[in-house]
Amino acid sequence: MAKLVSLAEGVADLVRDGDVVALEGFTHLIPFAAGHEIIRQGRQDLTLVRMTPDVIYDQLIGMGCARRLVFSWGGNPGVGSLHRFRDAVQNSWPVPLELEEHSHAGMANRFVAGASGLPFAVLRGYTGTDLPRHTGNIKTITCPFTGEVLTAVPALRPDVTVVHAQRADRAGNVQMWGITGVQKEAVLAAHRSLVTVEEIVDELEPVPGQVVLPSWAVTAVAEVPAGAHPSYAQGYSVRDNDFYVRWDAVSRDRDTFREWMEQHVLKAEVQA
Amino acid sequence: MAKLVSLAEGVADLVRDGDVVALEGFTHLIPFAAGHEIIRQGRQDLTLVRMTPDVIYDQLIGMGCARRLVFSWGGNPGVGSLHRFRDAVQNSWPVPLELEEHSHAGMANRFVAGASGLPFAVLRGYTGTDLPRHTGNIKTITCPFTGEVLTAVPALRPDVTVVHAQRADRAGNVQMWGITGVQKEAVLAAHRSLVTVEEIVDELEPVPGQVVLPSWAVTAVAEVPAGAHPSYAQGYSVRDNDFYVRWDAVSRDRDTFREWMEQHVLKAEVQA
Amino acid sequence: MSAEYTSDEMMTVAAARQLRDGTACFVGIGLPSTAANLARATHAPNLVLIYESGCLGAKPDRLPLSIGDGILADTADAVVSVPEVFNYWLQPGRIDVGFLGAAQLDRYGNINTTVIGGDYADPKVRLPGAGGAPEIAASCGEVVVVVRQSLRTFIDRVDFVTSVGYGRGPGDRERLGLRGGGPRVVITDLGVLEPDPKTCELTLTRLHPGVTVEQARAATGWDLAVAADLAAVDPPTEHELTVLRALEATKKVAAR
Amino acid sequence: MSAEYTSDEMMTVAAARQLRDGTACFVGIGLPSTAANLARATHAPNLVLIYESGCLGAKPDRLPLSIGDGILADTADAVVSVPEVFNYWLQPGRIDVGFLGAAQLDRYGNINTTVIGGDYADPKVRLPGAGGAPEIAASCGEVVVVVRQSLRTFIDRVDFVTSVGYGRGPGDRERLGLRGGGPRVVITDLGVLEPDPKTCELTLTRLHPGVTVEQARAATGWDLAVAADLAAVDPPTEHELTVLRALEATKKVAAR
Repeated sequence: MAKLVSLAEGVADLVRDGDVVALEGFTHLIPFAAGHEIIRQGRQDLTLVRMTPDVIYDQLIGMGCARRLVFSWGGNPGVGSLHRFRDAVQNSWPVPLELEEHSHAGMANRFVAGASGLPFAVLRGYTGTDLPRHTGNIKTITCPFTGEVLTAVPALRPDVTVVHAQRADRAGNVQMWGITGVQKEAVLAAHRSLVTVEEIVDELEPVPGQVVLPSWAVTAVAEVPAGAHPSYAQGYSVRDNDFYVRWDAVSRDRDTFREWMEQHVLKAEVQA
Repeated sequence: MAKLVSLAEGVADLVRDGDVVALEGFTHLIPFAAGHEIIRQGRQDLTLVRMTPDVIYDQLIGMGCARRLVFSWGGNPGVGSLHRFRDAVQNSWPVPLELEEHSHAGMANRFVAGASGLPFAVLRGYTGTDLPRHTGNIKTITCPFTGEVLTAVPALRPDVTVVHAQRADRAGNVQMWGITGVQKEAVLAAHRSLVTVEEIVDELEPVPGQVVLPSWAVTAVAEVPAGAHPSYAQGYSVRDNDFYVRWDAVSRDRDTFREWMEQHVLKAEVQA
Repeated sequence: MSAEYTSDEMMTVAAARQLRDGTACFVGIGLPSTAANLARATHAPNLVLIYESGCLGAKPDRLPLSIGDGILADTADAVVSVPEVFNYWLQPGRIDVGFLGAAQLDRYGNINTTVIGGDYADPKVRLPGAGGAPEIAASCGEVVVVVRQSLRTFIDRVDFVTSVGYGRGPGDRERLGLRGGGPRVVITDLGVLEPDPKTCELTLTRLHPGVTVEQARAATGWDLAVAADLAAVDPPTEHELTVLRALEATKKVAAR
Repeated sequence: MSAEYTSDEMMTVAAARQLRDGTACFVGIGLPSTAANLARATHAPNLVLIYESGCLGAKPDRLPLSIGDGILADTADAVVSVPEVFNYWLQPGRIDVGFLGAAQLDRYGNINTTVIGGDYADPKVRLPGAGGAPEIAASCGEVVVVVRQSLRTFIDRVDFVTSVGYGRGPGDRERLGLRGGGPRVVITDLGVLEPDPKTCELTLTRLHPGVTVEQARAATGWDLAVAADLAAVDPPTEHELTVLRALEATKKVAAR
């Protein structure tokens, strides 16, 4: 059964130096507050995993938390590039960043394999692209019935997955809706999981399009209102699109970036 | 885009002698009315596919429509055995019935592979059982990353899948909820599909737990109120449990069975 | 003092007692479902019931009449697709206990629910088949079997291995790569059998009140091993019986 | 008479015209999303828009600001998981048209959105990467590319093949086992290119009003083939421009 914890406790207990960490979310429900807490607690040497690393990964990378990124699309959604990500790849600043690069279809299926307790997934993907030349773990597999050659990718099993959801009940059952991306699979694929939620309620009223993660499939739940800002939580908030545009300017320059992080993340009041 | 048709038209257009036909449903939403129409139209030589063949398959088999059954559990749910199915297997009455037998996990994954455009699926299944000795299309596959040996089953691609759902709108978008089993996968895996619905409405109001099949993924939709009876349609009807108990007695004897079918199916008034 | 009770009631109560509170249990229909719901209504209120129809955490207030009963969906924490229940929930080993019935059971806890007698292509009796059982037996943390004991069901070697117990003996599960622990206990209308830790052979470890070793032996198609410290099962408590009978009554009402 | 318009507006209008009513279109964000929504608001009201965030049949009444904009989920026929959109919807070839952008494009319609210059491990410019594009390019019935034409983007050989067009020429898609038809048309701010049926090489088939062949050649990093029957694109109609500008205005409002 999931434990109800504070965000600081949850990160302290579940995210460790050197871990493979997935903070998943697909534009919607990005776990920004949890990412900030990881930065405040000074985690290092992380392998960050995510289909769509965006601004929170730019921040984690720029603060030197990560040594490796496993991903399929790294950008500022609707705006452009991630400058801290670029600086790390192009100039090894502040530390070198290894890349393991896939397509969305490949990453999604790697999470599915992890969630399914299988060592690999099969898909039609990557064929003819230059990705397999640079990404070691893309292989072929032959159908034992038809002889057709398909692509195989290994399961993703993060040490810990962190996601944000709209609600949980006091027993720790988690409910999310709207665009839910690959979050269910990412939680089920992980050895441990931390879910931040907009609010903890007495009863989870069913909602169309909901995804429910039963308490016994989640390690810990923390109530963090607005924990997805500047991303959004459908039914609770709208996306702060201005923030994403402003981030482009903030993140271009190393000093501006450090100052911004100092002021808005490192010195931010931490929930007890 | 799905065509709105009558049940008789839908079956006449989409279900052909010799077809591989899946009438899917998991206790809930069993397409009984469509099965009856297939019997009335005298289809023969069908390969019937379903995870849980129950009373409607007992009827199709007893009326000689099928020459082959692909399945994982054939019984009268909550009651016991299927006597027409038994009679066909044990005594070839009224015609011999070939079996291709799987587990639920295997069948579900075969539909998933079919829906996914893959020739096969990988699972942990069947190992150590006697099923692979009698079912030819269960093979092993080796993980190209770990060397682990797993099980492979081929995709299921029915010629036509028939399911029952609660509602469709006038554009042919289909909505179902409650226990939805493997119906989405069965429809997406098939070359053609026929969906019977309790009612056709102007607008599909979202419902918690809903599965929506967009109109362009469905071939035809027929309005057939109570089309799942004696099974049920959550929100519309409850299961006629008495019927299932009575079926045990009706179906034990060949003559009683034929009389019952004559009276309740063959002579039933057909919707135009 | 306990009230009068039937051997089926004793069996169901003994089976229910096997389920620990807070665990997740993959429930087959029939006896397993009755026992699991009895456990939830008595000592294990937080038992998580999982049905192969896709209902996770079902909390029915009456006995479901089938594995796809609407009451399961209505009361579940989540209703998922059938592929999902097998792939995301059963296969990775998330379910603590698999709760199965059997048409035939052998000394190594292998289960047959496929065909009896003759050969596969021309059987004496055609049974419903595997359903979810092979993978439940393979992947759950452990398996609890509930089955009435008789020479018809307890046979030396099952006619068809639908679901693997301990195969042909020690080491077989590991060799096959099955990741769950296999049958931990078999509950019958006569008593309780558990696999011998060394031989994996099902051994009579407890008898229900009033049942003798001779009766158990007479209902077993192999030379039944009996534990040195053979114990007696506690009879059903008044509370267990009251709750069980109330549950059974809901079934009759629901069927109307 | 048409009103004044920009070359980007011409490009978007020309791209929108490529989408036939009643087809299903897998939409990338940016220019493709604008063009697809313009098509839906003009000649193709029943165009089915599919976004990789899992929104099937989205009907936004303003331009989405990202691929996961809430308006897409709010107006979709169904919102499915990301694994499902790729596995059940894209991979089996259910989507008629894939609508993609590009950072670099070569003469065979291969697309690069990964790295520019240097080598992969030490690139001159690190781009966002593949996203859904490789499988969109592989599995959709056909692909429409929208991209501004310049020596920076239209190069003889892309630095990295992120998404396959016609590979290195005729027969390559078949040899690779790609089941979709590949790039049917490339729409730029200068005109329209289509693959030569024999050589698969992108060939200039139409020019936007006021653009010359010389301008197109000067913006192309290979020796650009020009169709014998080179035609002119119709300028945007008043209606197309009005609707496009109204859509763009909603984007600015939504961003506040």
